[in-house]
Amino acid sequence: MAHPETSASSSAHAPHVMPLSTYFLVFAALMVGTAATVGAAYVDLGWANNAVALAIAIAKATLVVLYFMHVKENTRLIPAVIFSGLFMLLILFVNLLADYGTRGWLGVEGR
Amino acid sequence: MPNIPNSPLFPEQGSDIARSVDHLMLFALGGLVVFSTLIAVLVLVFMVKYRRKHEGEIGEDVYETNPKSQILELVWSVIPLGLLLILFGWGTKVFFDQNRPPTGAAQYWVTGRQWMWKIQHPNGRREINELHVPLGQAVQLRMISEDVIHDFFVPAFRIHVDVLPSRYTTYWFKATKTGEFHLFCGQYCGTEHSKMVGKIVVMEPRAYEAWLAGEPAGGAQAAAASGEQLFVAKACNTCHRPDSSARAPILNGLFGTQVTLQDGTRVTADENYVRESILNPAAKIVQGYQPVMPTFKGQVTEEELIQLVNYVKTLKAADGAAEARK
Amino acid sequence: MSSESHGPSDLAHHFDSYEQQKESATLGMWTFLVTEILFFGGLFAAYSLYRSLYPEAFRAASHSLDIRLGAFNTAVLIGSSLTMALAVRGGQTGKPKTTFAMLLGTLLLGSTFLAVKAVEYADKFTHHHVPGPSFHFEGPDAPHAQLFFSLYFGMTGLHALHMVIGAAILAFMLRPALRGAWTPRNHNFLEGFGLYWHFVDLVWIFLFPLLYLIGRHH
Amino acid sequence: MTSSPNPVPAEFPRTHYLNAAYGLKSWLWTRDHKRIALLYLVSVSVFFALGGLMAVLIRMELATPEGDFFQPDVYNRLFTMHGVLMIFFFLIPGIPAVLGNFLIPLMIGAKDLAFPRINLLSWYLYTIGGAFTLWALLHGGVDTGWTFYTPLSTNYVNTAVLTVGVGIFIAGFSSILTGLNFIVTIHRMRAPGLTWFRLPLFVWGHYATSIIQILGTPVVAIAILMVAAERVLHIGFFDPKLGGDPVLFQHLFWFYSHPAVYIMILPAMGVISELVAAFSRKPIFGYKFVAFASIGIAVLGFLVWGHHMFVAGQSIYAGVVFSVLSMLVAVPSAVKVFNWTATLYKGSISWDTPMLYALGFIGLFTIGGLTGVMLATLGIDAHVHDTYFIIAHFHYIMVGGAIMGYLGGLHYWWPKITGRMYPVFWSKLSALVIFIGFNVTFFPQFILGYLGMPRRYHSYPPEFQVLNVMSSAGATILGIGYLMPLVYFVWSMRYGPRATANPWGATGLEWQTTSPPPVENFAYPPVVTAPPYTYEAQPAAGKGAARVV
Repeated sequence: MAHPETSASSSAHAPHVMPLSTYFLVFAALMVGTAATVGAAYVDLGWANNAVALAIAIAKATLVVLYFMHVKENTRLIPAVIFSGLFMLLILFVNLLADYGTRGWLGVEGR
Repeated sequence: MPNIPNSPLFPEQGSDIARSVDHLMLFALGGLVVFSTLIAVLVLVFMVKYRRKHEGEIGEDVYETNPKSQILELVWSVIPLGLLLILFGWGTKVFFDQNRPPTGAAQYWVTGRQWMWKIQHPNGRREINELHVPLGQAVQLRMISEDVIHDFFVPAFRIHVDVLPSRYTTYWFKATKTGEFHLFCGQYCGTEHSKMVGKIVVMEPRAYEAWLAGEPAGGAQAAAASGEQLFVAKACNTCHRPDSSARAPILNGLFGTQVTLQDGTRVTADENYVRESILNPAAKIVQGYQPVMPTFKGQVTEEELIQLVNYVKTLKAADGAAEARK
Repeated sequence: MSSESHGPSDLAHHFDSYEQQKESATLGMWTFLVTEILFFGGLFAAYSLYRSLYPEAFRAASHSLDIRLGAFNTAVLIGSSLTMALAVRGGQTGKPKTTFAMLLGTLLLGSTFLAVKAVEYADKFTHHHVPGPSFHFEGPDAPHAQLFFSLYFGMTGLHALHMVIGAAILAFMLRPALRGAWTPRNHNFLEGFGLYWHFVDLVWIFLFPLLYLIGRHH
Repeated sequence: MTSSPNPVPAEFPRTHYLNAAYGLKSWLWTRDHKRIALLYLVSVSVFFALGGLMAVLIRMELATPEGDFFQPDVYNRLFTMHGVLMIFFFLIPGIPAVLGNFLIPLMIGAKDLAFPRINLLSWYLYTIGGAFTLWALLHGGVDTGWTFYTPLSTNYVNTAVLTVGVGIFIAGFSSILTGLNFIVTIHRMRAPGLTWFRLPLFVWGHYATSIIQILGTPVVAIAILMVAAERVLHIGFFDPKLGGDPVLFQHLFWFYSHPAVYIMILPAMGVISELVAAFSRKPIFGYKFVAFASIGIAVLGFLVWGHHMFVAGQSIYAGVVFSVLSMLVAVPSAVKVFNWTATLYKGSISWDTPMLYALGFIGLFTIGGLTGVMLATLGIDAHVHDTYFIIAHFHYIMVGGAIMGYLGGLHYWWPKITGRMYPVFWSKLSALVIFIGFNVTFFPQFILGYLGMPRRYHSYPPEFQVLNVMSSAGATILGIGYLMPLVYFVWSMRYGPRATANPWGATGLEWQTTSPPPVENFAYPPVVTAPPYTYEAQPAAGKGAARVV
């Protein structure tokens, strides 16, 4: 009820439909991404191998989220929800590695 | 600052650290008393003074009418924050003192298991659930658990350190008072957790020497000497030889140096490194060597590991050749 | 009390409009998916930690996985995401037959994925790569390779469990799909399930490089 | 504060949600959030009683230094089950699932939560999870401590770890679904005109709580699954013998279990904000500060878990980081206490029972919070970690804070929930007895802890006995205090005098409908035109001063 319901409701009943071509383009891009990530794994990029793999995965995920999952057409609240989840995940990772990554920094053996 | 002798609110102070923890605690306690009294007095005064006089009465919204309200809120956010940061800084300083052992501390070893403490002195003498130490000598305990997580806790020294089954952790203190002090297991470890207790006996240095000397003959074999026998018994010496034909890294003079690993990272060869390299040789492969060493996991006890680590510590680069020919 | 004026029973009594009902469903589903992110997140955190501690063991263990099966499964799952998206589109545009066909396609692709996964698991059992007393690994750092396989089974197992649940729900959706249960006005369930299925796909998009593609150039 | 055509409600409605339908089925299959709240009320009370009984047995054992009353393994099961039942089955669902469930739709002018069936499902999940735990209890219980630290829980005990783990896992999903329902409801179901800054602080508190439930609970769920896999299938994650690190479990566990403390206290803070405003008849001092403090606590609460691990082998550096972050989370809590106190200034304060509970909360929470600051201080925590000091601290927060808030809220909304009043004298006496009993029980434990008495000890050195006897005596008083509301609440359901729609003269949409409310909550959809806690002066006579148009 947070939204004025009467005037907008008639148009809201017919959802916006993405053209079929969008879906097939996204699918093609995802397949290319898969091929690219396999290919990149066989090239020695040093430390960048991980970064490239992760970057491709994030790009693929973004496509799925925006188009297949219709976030592009949702209210801005949905991205906020997603980012709050990812933010907490980041906190989990960063604070966890803040422990293991800093062992021995302050001169106490093993800690 | 004064000692707090025989106060019913504070445990005995067995070390200088204990005194500094008590001072920190008194500071925090002062803050607690001031703030909680302030709140309690204000609440009680308002309760009485603004007690409802008649049914239709309502309160006065002072927040909206008074432009200073928000400044007031900022004040009571910022002042506590300042005090908290002081407490944080002081507490961190004390924590460093609690955990960073001074150089030259005597090295003791502690093995925890359900539900007892096994302790080994620098000269190899062993005790169970008791630790005798000399007064005024900095003592460093290197601790490992054979099963679950335990915790070494001596209230008189005001510090806990968990005893892990996966790596050595350290505990240090310098006793400033003779007598007997409680030793507790501070981390719940199973059925007889509350029986995993013992005592720290702080003695005059001369009494400690006498106590060390007064033990049954043959019992005291320095950990390093036992480690040397074990080193041969486990056939470590067939590969870890101090000559250039060795298939394994030369251990002489290794301890305390920086080791370069296969992937180029460098680690310090400390007690945890040596222990891990015996249990999981392949976890950290030294550059230029193949991962051919078998694991000794399950084949050596934690106490034997302590002996081996102690032996490796004694291997000096200079007399390495002599050691190997034995 | 606008519900009475709308008449049809697919607007729940406590909502005022279809829009409100749809937005609630979407927000609810996304909130649920955020909990799923954190649910998998615990395993991802353990994975990152152990991989950073034991990179060599993880690389050796990863090499024992079949990259072709992994890549094939990735393609299959992306394909099923496409059919799922088209099924939802069928609901949006009021084409029950499209929805039915696409849901069936999603179910078949999902089952293919699970079948391939079963082959891979069986292979792990025959090679004693399943963590436990009978674990055996011909590599330099077997204990930490075992940790990799713990995480491999934990992560892909949890993912497969989500697939199995999804496939079961899909099977129950086929009949209503044909009946035209989902209309342009209210296809919230179909849309919500689609979000779930895409999420499962997303997890795999990350699992594939993390588990199969470690240091393949060596 | 509503300008809708809602008439001033009839004093005593003839039909309402309680008598709209009869029979067991009308309760067990209900989708009405109010009835589900009552289902929760009954079930959490059962677990509270069980957990309380265990507390009494624990205090009985600790009255003497020797372990003479129970065998150690029985004692260990007692404190473990006390923790599990109280935390996962009473404190975490307590205020949100009972009061939140009942009140959030009423407070925002909705007919129900966004997902009524999921709401019912969440009660069933809770009940199934509870059944698992009780089943485990009957089959010997579990003795790992509620923290389930590995490798003790995976390799070294042979009690019902798995059954209890499954119970907690299922109850966790109940908690997630409740949080999800609240978030969607608060976003999507608010009455026209009810903007975010017109929401009661109770709703803000529950919104913040829901964020934690959504984002934290799944991590502990996966950690429990990993423990189960390690215990049953020997798939190593944490066991050092299998290459793992037991400290990782502690990280994953506390990532949820520290914020879980805020799941318990934030709703209580919301209740206190309502009580302080209602019984001072004025707006909360600095409404926005208090609202944002709730969100601030929820977010900062995720950044501080490592303060449970200062001595656990965590890096010293990480300890420093977690310590300073823990200091920061104290600020919004302090802001709330100061703002409640400032609200009393120039209020029109009545000494009704709920207000007495609220004042008890403020006092006990202040002490609990300030001792929490001591525990966040590295140098002090290294000494009092895992001693009775921490036991005393978190009981001041959870019992002195969360349960005082829960009981205060129950006393405040009881007339709305049941349509009946309770005896004034006995209820005020109960508030007093609980306050005294609580302090006698737990204050000595601060001293015990600083003296070095470790927690989870079945027997202890004799010099600690005096303080332990004091604590056990206090527990008796506290137990009597908790029995009193149980008796008079049950009595009032049948014999209590009828309550009017708005017995306290408070604002808030929930007071604008009948007591008890009708099934669909309001006769007409309300429209909100003013901020919360807008009191207007009225001539001396009359029931209350809330503006009811």
